[in-house]
Amino acid sequence: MDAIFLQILNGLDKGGAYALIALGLTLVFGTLGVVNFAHGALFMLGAFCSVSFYKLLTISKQVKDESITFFDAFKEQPYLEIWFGDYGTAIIDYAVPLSILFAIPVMLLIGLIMERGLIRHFYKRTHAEQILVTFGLAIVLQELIKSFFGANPIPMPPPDIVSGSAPIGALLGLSESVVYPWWRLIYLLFSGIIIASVFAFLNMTTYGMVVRAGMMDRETVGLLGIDVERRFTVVFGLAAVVTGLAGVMYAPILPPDYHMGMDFLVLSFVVVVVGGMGSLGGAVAAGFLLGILQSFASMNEIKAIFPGIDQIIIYLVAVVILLVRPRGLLGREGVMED
Amino acid sequence: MSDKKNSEGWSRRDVMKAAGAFSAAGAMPMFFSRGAWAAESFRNDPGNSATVKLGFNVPQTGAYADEGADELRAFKLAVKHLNGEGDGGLMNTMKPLSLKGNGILGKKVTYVTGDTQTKSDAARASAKRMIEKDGVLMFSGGSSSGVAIAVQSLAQEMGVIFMAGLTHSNDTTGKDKRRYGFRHFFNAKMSGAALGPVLKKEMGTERAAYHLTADYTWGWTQEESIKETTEGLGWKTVKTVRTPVGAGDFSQYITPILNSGADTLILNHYGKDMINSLTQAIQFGLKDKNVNGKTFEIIVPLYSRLMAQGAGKNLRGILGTTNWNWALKDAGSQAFVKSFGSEYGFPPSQAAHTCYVQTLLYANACEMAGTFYPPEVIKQLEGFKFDGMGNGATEYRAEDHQCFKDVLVVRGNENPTSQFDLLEIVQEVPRAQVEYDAKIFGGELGPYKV
Amino acid sequence: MKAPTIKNDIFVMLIFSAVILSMPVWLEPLGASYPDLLQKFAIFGIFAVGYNILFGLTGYLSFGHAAFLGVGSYTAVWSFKLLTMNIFPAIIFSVLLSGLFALLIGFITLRRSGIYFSILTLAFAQMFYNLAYSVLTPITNGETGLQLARTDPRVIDRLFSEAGEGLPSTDFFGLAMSGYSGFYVCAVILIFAFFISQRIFHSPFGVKLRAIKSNQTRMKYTGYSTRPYLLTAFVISGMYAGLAGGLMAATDPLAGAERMQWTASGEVVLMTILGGVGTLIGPLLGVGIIKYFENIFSALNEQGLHQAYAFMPDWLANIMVPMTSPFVGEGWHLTLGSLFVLIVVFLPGGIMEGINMFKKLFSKKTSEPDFKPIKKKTTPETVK
Amino acid sequence: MSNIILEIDNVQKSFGGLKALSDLNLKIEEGKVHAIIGPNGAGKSTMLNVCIGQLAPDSGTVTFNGENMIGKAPHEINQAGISRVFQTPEIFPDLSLLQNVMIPAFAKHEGAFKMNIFRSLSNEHNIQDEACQILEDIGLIGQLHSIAGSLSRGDKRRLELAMCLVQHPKLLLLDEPTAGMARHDTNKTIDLLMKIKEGGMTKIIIEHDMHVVFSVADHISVLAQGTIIASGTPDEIRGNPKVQEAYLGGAHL
Repeated sequence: MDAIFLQILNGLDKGGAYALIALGLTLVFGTLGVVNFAHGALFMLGAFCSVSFYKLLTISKQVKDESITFFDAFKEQPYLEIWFGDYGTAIIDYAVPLSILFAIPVMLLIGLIMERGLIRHFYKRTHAEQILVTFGLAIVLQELIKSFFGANPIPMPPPDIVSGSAPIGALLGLSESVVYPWWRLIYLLFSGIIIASVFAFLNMTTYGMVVRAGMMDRETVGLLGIDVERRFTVVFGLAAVVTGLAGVMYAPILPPDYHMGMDFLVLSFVVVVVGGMGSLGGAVAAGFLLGILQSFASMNEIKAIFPGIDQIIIYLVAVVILLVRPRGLLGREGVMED
Repeated sequence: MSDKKNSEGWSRRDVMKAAGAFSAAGAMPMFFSRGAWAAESFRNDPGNSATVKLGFNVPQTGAYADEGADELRAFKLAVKHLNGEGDGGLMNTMKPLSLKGNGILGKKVTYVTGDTQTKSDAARASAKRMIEKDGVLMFSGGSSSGVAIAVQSLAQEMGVIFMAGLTHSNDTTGKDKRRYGFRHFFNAKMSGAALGPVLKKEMGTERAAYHLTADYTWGWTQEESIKETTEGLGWKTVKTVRTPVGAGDFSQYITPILNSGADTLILNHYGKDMINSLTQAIQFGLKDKNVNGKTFEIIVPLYSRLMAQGAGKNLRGILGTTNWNWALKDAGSQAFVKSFGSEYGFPPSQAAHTCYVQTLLYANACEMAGTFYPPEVIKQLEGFKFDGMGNGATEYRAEDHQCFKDVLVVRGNENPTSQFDLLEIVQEVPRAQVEYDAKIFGGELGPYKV
Repeated sequence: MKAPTIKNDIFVMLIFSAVILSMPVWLEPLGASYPDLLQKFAIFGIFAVGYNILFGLTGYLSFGHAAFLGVGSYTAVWSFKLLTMNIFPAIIFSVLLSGLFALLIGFITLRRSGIYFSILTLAFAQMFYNLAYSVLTPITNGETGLQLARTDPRVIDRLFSEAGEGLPSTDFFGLAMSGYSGFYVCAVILIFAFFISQRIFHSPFGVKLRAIKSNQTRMKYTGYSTRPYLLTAFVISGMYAGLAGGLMAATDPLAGAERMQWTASGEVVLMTILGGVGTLIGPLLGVGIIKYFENIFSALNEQGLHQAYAFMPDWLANIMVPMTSPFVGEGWHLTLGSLFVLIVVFLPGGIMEGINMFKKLFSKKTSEPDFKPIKKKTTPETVK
Repeated sequence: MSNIILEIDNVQKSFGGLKALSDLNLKIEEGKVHAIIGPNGAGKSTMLNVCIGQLAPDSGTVTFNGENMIGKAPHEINQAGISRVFQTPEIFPDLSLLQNVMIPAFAKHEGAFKMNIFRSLSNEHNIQDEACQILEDIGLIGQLHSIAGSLSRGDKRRLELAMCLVQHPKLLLLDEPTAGMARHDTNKTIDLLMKIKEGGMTKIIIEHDMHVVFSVADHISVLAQGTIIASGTPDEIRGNPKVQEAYLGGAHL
């Protein structure tokens, strides 16, 4: 019972991450019709926003370790700590959540530059060419990150106060051993908030409604004299921000490295397609569904019956869903079917 | 590029030969083209050339790119020292030493590099380029066991010696050992043997261990070796769980540990997998847990700098083993850290160390043999005993081409004095304790002449 | 869009054969004339040519063809282990088994089109890869890859001779598969594979596949059952992939799981698009570029750059080396990525498009057929 | 009375709550040109879609040449002898005009699937000649090797007509063949339709342009709100008050 409860939490947590990543991808798919292989790179860039921000905060005074003579080894103390004492320490401690403020403008800018500079010239081109250009872009971006930060993962600790686990077992009347990391709970809450805000933006603002109408029928909206192009640039920026934030908040769970975007790329495509092309609700539903199924498939009891099921569950579910429902969970006819 | 004329003539001749062979093939179905080189002629014989070429095949892209870059630095340094440039590094401390600082057998050493991408196919393609195009006499490097085993069998096929880089699987010098492959690095079996007494001392004999194991051959051999050790101490093994390589999020494998009754977690993961699983396990509060009246402990049997940097503070207080560490105080280690540190401005990793030592050992064996002819060089390396290379008295065991030397048991440093001070040495486990019978893993080396 | 005549096709085949067979000569100045890379050019050439029959003609973007390549490789190695080191049966089995797998997977995945099809193929390939890497280790030898062992049964070989001391090596009725002879075997098979592809492209079947790509709805209302056409193309391209996989194992008897990963499927997609989707020669150009970068560019280091710039005055070389070194060696990915972007921005339709534009600039003969031997520039060197 | 080639019997089709076809009954005589007219949204295109298997009706049958067509796949219906010209031209935009016409000709000669991988397209002289003949008839022979996607809208429609004609279908369905065409093009199309009329092919034509309808039709049926409200010769229809009401009332209310 406890085990199942924990696996559901794991599934929700994974699902939150999957859904957040897929949300941006499906926005770009649905509105712009672009197969964006650089989407994973946006996630990676988001995570590196927090890394850069952390590095900025921890620019340090270096005190040479005199016992080492062959090269310069330093004991480092961040200037923030030197100047502001405990306040400085606290600021550094909260680097990851604070870097959200840093990541929003940065990711928006990256998104806008990508769309204006490259992607928008490919709206009318074939999917094959979109794949080639975005894949090339993804490689270039990750190589740039590699040349600045190296190939190693970089540890990004969450704030001290939430670095441990929440005793939810005790709170909910389950066993004492049921604990769950605070940061993962925060991530789940965070993904819920972001998903809700994106939906609110698209459903409650006129701007969003135009975008949604554009997803349905681009030509008609264009004929109404609305500058669809410009709105779509904003959509791309929005997708970049959402995906980037998913990356920022994921950094304490998965220490960022330059290749993490590629690792998530396939997964995000599977989630989007299982959800149904161009369907935001579908992407969210599929994200949570796949997350939960993956968690359950990893349980020892299940693996004992189907060895290796945890390695293929996502793909297996994708195959089954696509065969039963031609356009994924909530996809519309005619989107990306040719 | 320098001997362009030469290589062009070479390939033309070969083209003709191959074309002739092709037209003859129909007529002579039982024509065998094997055994083309006899005792005195061998592949890539430098002959009268004034230089010899070595191949350094390291991961330059992918997850181990940083480790590969460090290996490459060490190789370049080794080449420098072999050619008598720089401060000579370990050539000052190595015993017995046949090298003279004038290259190898009087020929200046040059090198070529390649990218393994940490993929067997790419690594073999890169090695083949070095052998077929660049004409290397020996190649080295690498950062994973799958790649090491794949290129080691290529070395045997091609008749070119491979001095393995970082590879920790028992299979490399066990069931997949090859006559043309040599490993200086230690292996999972030795990690287990070295950890045993330390675990007994620090954690007692009544523990219940839970294994998370990367689901591929290296992970399995390590799980097996560690299990053997811990069960020998009297520990229980609660469960061994296989996790997919590159899983990223391990939460679904970690939560079952909470309730399992285990009080020790053993992470048979390497690289990114280990960084992620350890980071996440600590977020789940495993290290703060108290089970069966004991503090919960996590063990990472194989450490590397890459992992120490990536896991950051999460590593503190966690036990593991390494092949070598720059903080060692013996003369060999100091000499190497000195030349590496003054060249590049930071200390070498264990991957760099093993690659450097391997290059020197190969060159030394050539000097001892007085020839580059691989079977003779191999015979010199087999059973070669040496000292002063940073791990104490060492022997290249003839039966399986595994180096036997002291193994370091280390712990993530609780209170580092500098950015490089990540691991503290708990114990240098003497060589006698980690030795085992070469027969237990089976496999066969294969012939000297190919 | 005049259909190329038979005469024209034969001419193209002759030029093509001459260019392929003379590769060891004209690739020499580029530093790419060594057996392994030549073999890889030919083998990936087969893979890409076959892939193009599916993607280029029908427009169905499969992200799972590496799975068939892997199946071909494993089959071939098992044939070496169990039967004989002669590659002939190994290749036959590789093609047949991968064809069978393609039939099964194609039958399921072709029920969907567009991105849904792509993801279905991707899902199958990833399942193959993940299982081969771990659970199926008894068959695939997991991460290390399936290798030969001296003690393998090799029943057919055992009928003729005793097991030798070392590992046996692969051959084609006595012709060694390593070195240049291995390349020539692969090259002849590539020429044959290209010939079949050319026949398909210029057959009624091929034009029907293109019609499916152009407008599948119309095809249905024109009296065609499109699924069998697609399935045939899928199986043919799967068999090509199996052939390539078999040859890969034949030239280098080790089959690793990672050649089935999605990135490996992605590579052939990129090769095809880079060269020019749906053109006969384009995919081969894509193969050439990507493999060249992977093997030659990745091996350049500062030492090599200095040599390459030897013709320049020293001061210029000293500027050029630091400027270019981030793009070679470990930076080869960066160069490749930039190249993808540049090519697709400036040459929609891939390199073939660029070559066609170039041709139009310099010749007035606009009535030429589409599919031209584009390696013509090299012919002066290749003709004896 | 001559042979009935197509019989639509009690066909119903609704989309959600909207009834597109209700109790549709229609008989088409062999060899005649049968025009269907009716206000927008009367269900004309839906009717054609049901005939070619694009839509499955909720109930009712469509009998062609004595055979029930319901449940058959579109390609089977085409192979049985029904070809259709769509409202928006459905051609192969990436192929040449010649190939556009050769493909339906192949379908006629070779059936729904044939794996002729090793025959060369340039050796298919019979099919080529046939295709060229049709293209000549239709006046596009000059652009034989152009890419179909580059044609004007009017030419695309003519090309599509050629693609149908080359199959010598027993029944040709034309969905507004002149919609959006200039007067000049319309006249050309009328001429063409008159020319095929002499060939004895049965046709159903949906058309808004009464000029076209009355020029080519032998028989006219009027469809309104998913059902036939009148049927007869052009002269009978012209004088039918119900038709006038449906048209004038339906169109302007």
